[in-house]
Amino acid sequence: MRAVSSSTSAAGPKTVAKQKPTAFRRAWGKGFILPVIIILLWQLIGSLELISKTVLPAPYDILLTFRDLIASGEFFTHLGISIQRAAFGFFLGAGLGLLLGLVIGFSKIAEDYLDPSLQMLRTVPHLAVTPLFILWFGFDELSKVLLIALGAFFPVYINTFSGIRGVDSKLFDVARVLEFHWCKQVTKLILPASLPNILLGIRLSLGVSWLGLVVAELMGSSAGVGYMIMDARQFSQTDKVFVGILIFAAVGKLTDSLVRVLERKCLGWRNSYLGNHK
Amino acid sequence: MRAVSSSTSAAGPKTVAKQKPTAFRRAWGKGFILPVIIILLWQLIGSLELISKTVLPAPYDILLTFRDLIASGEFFTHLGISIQRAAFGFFLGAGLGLLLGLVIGFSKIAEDYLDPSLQMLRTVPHLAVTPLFILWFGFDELSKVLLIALGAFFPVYINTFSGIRGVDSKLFDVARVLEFHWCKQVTKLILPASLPNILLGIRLSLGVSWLGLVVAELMGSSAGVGYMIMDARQFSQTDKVFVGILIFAAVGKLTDSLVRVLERKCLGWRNSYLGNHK
Amino acid sequence: ESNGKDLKVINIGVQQSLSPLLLAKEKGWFENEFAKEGIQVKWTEFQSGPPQFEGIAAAKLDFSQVGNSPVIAGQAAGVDFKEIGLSQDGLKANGILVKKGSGIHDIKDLKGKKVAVAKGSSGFDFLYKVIDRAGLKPSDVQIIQLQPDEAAPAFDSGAIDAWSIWEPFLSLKTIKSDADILVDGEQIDRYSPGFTLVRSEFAEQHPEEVVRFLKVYDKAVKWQKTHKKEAVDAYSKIKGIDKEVVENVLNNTEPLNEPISERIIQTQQETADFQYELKAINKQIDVKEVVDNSFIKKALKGGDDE
Amino acid sequence: MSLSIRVNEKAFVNGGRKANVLQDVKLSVENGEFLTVIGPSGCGKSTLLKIIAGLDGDYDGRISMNGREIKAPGIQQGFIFQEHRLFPWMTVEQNIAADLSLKEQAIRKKVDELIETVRLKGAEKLYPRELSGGMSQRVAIARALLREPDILLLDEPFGALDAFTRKHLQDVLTEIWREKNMTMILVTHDIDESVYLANRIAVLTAKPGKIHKVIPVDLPFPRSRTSPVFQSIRQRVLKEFEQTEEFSFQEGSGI
Amino acid sequence: MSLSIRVNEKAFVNGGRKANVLQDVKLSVENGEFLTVIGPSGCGKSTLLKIIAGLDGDYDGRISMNGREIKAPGIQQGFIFQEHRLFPWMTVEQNIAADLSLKEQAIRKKVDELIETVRLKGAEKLYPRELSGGMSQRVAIARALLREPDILLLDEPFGALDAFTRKHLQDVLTEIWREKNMTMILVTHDIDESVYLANRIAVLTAKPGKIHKVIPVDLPFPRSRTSPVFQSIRQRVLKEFEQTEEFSFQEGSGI
Ligand SMILES: Nc1ncnc2c1ncn2[C@@H]1O[C@H](COP(=O)(O)OP(=O)(O)OP(=O)(O)O)[C@@H](O)[C@H]1O
Ligand SMILES: Nc1ncnc2c1ncn2[C@@H]1O[C@H](COP(=O)(O)OP(=O)(O)OP(=O)(O)O)[C@@H](O)[C@H]1O
Ligand SMILES: [Mg+2]
Ligand SMILES: [Mg+2]
Repeated sequence: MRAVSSSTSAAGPKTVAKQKPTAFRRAWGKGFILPVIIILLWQLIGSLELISKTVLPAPYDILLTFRDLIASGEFFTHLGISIQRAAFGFFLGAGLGLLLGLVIGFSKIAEDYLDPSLQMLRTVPHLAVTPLFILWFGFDELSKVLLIALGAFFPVYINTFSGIRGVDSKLFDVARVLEFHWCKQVTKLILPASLPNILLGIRLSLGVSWLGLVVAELMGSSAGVGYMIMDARQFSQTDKVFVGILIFAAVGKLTDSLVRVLERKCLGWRNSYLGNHK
Repeated sequence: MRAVSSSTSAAGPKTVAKQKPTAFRRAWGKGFILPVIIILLWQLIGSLELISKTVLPAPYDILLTFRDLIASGEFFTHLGISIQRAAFGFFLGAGLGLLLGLVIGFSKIAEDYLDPSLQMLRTVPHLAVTPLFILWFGFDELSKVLLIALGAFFPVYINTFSGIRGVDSKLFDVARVLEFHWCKQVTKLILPASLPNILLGIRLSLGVSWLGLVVAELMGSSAGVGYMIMDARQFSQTDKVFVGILIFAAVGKLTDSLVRVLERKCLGWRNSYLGNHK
Repeated sequence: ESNGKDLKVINIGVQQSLSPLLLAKEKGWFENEFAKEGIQVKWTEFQSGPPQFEGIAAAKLDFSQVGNSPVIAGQAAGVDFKEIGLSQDGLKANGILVKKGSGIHDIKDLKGKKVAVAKGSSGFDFLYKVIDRAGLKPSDVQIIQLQPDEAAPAFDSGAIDAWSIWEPFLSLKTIKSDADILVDGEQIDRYSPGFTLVRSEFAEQHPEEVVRFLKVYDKAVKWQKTHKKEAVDAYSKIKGIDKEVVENVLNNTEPLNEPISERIIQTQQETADFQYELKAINKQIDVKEVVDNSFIKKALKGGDDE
Repeated sequence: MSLSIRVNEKAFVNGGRKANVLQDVKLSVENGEFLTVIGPSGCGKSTLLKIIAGLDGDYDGRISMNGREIKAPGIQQGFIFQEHRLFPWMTVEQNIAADLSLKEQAIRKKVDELIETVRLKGAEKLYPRELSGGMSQRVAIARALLREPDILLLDEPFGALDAFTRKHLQDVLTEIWREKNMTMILVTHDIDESVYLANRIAVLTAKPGKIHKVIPVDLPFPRSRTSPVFQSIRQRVLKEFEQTEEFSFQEGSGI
Repeated sequence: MSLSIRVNEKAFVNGGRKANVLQDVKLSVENGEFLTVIGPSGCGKSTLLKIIAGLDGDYDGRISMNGREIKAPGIQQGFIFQEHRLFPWMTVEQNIAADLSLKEQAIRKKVDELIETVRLKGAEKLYPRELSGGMSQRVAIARALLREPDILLLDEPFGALDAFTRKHLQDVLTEIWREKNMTMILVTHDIDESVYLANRIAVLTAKPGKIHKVIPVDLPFPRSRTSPVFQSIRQRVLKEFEQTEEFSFQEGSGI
């Protein structure tokens, strides 16, 4: 009997509460299997020297480079600066995205006036607008942070907007009958109801901010993981490029996992599908 | 009385049906106001020569360049090729995203094994992996399309996945009681239920594919809007860069609007908030 | 920010390559020198030439060093700058790489081959010259547009037959992997000069600072020449590349700091005309217009303010 | 001083076809009156309540309260929806308090009292997905009662409750109604309930929903369901109701 | 040959606290029997039905059908959920057909018949958001009936219907039950209904839900609600039910 239990979401919190820690740990283990296989294969290819090292260095070489970078302290400088930039950019962009998403989601009028312009901005390529950013904001941190923010803005904006427009209008009717003040309407109705979508937007935004570093740090910088990658590329230091790529992947995955933990915490009230266990 | 009607979603289809065409047209008009104001201001700045033309050419100059590009036929070559690449990349990436999103959303086991790896891939910067793409796929169309597909994959994947996991488990119970075959479960339950999220993912993916052109067309190409921009930047032909930016914005907005029309068509069954009209 | 007399900050752009500017930056010579005037120095690193012109046009950049092709593009685009010194003649800085055993021994063998090059770079210009010298037409070779870092794997994996590229890639590839230089600038007597640039408005407002800049730069150039070993060490440390490669690169790209000669100007004019012919730039330019040797002459004469 | 309801026409367009749901519904409800509305399923009872509450403005007619037109919903009208409509992210007590703060002493006290009244003691911290159908309905009732509106609109508020809980809450409602002198409009499909609670019973017909009859119930409170007067009124309502349906029942069906 | 139900314990953990919902529920239902379950709101009736249907496997006990354990739901058991649970993106007829294709002649015909039976003619193309509460419930009933399951589990299937529609559908149900020899387990809060339909009535107590009494109803069909035997059984059920609640009512409350 118990075997079936976890496939039944209606099985309720008992199952969830009981299985959470182990299930979580087990899931973690499984997640590593695929990457480990890939890395082993990769090392094999490297060890057999099937591919030139300058093109695809083996994991072990990358590890050595990584160690050197850590030893020289260079690694932490780059990482620190990049995280700072990405964080500022993310908070600025995602914050604005949330705000505008709320305002425009809430008001049809704001949508009519603003949304089309924002949608146009969305597909303006970063690489193409860097000159403008240089013009307006110079080569300082500001322009980098703003460029990252520009990218981080849209996923949160669109997801928040759609989240709000996806809220069951029956609950809005309740809020109208109970005469919710608009700020209660936001905090007690709109935010919780569109939280699943907002968190999704945040996950996408985090990724985009982090990726935005590469372009932002092309713009006259002298430190940062993105800079490190592009600098290493300039000198064909492929192993260093890969260290950079791995840092990107690792930090990206880490932040994403954090948001998902938050998701689990905040969306406990949902009665939704948990996936088939078979 | 009628004044209030459209703010009530519960007012039902009558209102919607009646007001759609005019409301739509009115919304269109409103959307243009902001861009027009910006363009006018911009022209003013340009005409007064407050800013060097190399940095920010005036709209009129851009228009002239645009005309020349159209006249020489160059424009349509670039646009045609780019649209083709973006379209291939989008369909490939979004298609795979949808598929994997469905599979992984459906199965907890697939999630445990695959999702962590995919999340790591998500924050690997395009600019950093282009050398690998060239190595693996050469510098033909294939590697460009794949690079675009890589970007287009994630928004659809994540949104589909979350969409499925957001489906009310009560409806899943119904499907279980009625013993839906798994393919019916996909077509009659999962797809429609997560459609709002999937469409959102598609909108984001379209944007990303389109933006991906810029990096993809850096890679050994000699035509395409992205190429045109980067080429023009190489030669400081800012007006041409701006033509490119405007094309990006316009095509981006256009495709986005198409998806939203689709959204309106497909999600008619939803009883959701339409935004406050006041 | 730097308009008017009260100059607070000068902005120097430095490309991600091995230039004495890097040494001076490392040693803080510019900072020391300009600190006397109460001026701060701000460094900005660039990957390539064009963004530096964007910086100059936006008045966010005062000095920089750029190669021949971007300078022409910048001038054609109407960016307001002056060439105030020759920083490199680039005779051996450009070349065409082929793989060992590729069967390409002569430039004539390039016919029908795939050659990678980054459009708008000095390698682009160089490649056309080589093709011309071989008696071929541009349509006789398959020119593939690739940025250097993308051309590298393509070259390694044999997807392209030849690669028109510059230092440090020439040294990297010849030393680190099995590549030969088919032809370099010296062999066809082709300069690919690099220039020290200043933003025109800055030069008008602060001519003495321009001279001061060139003096400090001169110090760095001389130091590199006289302290070869230390210079190699320093570059190797800053950029984290092999000393052997660095040394080779330095041998091929002797830094200069001298007035721009008629010979160089003539080469530049040829390049500009050629690019116009190719429609890479959309108007004919006179490269002399942006040459201003007055500062470098003052700087090299020395002693007028000390 | 009263609530005046006039709905000349209310229609929905379903798949291109216009369907009249309500027609010529005219009613005047005195302050402090208890009106129950019965009618066949789908005849437009819920729609009527929504119009009265100001939730649906797309109709031809006019609702006014003490002479002032009602255009938008507000706390002076309470509404218990047919489908509970709890906020899924709030616990039972949060749902009852809704926009009000449970940290306020007075609210906290009232919420606790109401939880006691609707017999949900012990379930305060449960989320809607952990509630049974009847429990959800009781939360919705408590939420509406907390605000002590002037008019309370109830859409089958006891539909999911067992006989005893239902009886208990009917009595609670009667008590509150008499104490606070609220105006109540209650939709139900239980004829017993309608007679037990109402001053007047409005019987609606279907397609389109029109007022078939308004039956006064002149009985003192508390009422006994077994008294002959009660039964005779019940029979009358049943007969009127029967006429609204297109079909009839054999004798002794005993509804 | 029968359905055997044994639930030793079923508990939910709510906010860290474990709450026993069902305890020692043992029942054996013969093939073709009609069992109704009554009990106070929140006592665990819906939970019990879900366990029987195989929708909730997290309990201590065993449900078996003709000796084979039921571990997962299937079409041999039909389920009418308390909250309708229609697919919002399907029209009425699509909801009734669900995974089956309306293009198939046989299905189309049966769906049309059922729509007639539950009196939804004209509403075939409506989406759930355009339905009234009672209409939704009737769609859910039709959906379950279409599949002609061996066992039909009904969770307050007529809760939102007016007296006449309810009576009509009760009769429909009885007819189908007798015709197809289905096994039916119906949860209701209407004592009349339970007596009118059942072979046996199971009365549950609350906290935790135990079987208080199983009352046989040995009346021939069709039954008359006004007959004295009917009334006496009704009184008995009422009395047993009363004992399950912690409070009692004065005489003449007349439920
Ligand atoms: N949003 C809507 N769009 C279209 N039609 C609707 C909508 N809401 C209700 N209707 C239609 O209006 C009619 C009346 O619905 P209403 O909910 O008022 O019925 P009701 O009297 O409350 O029935 P019940 O007793 O079953 O709850 C129904 O035929 C229904 O199909
Ligand atoms: N998913 C769940 N998680 C936690 N507790 C639950 C859950 N589902 C039901 N319960 C609890 O189990 C008890 C029984 O619920 P159930 O829905 O079976 O009651 P019921 O007898 O059907 O009541 P009603 O007549 O009101 O529908 C309730 O106290 C409820 O709080
Ligand atoms: Mg209703
Ligand atoms: Mg129940």
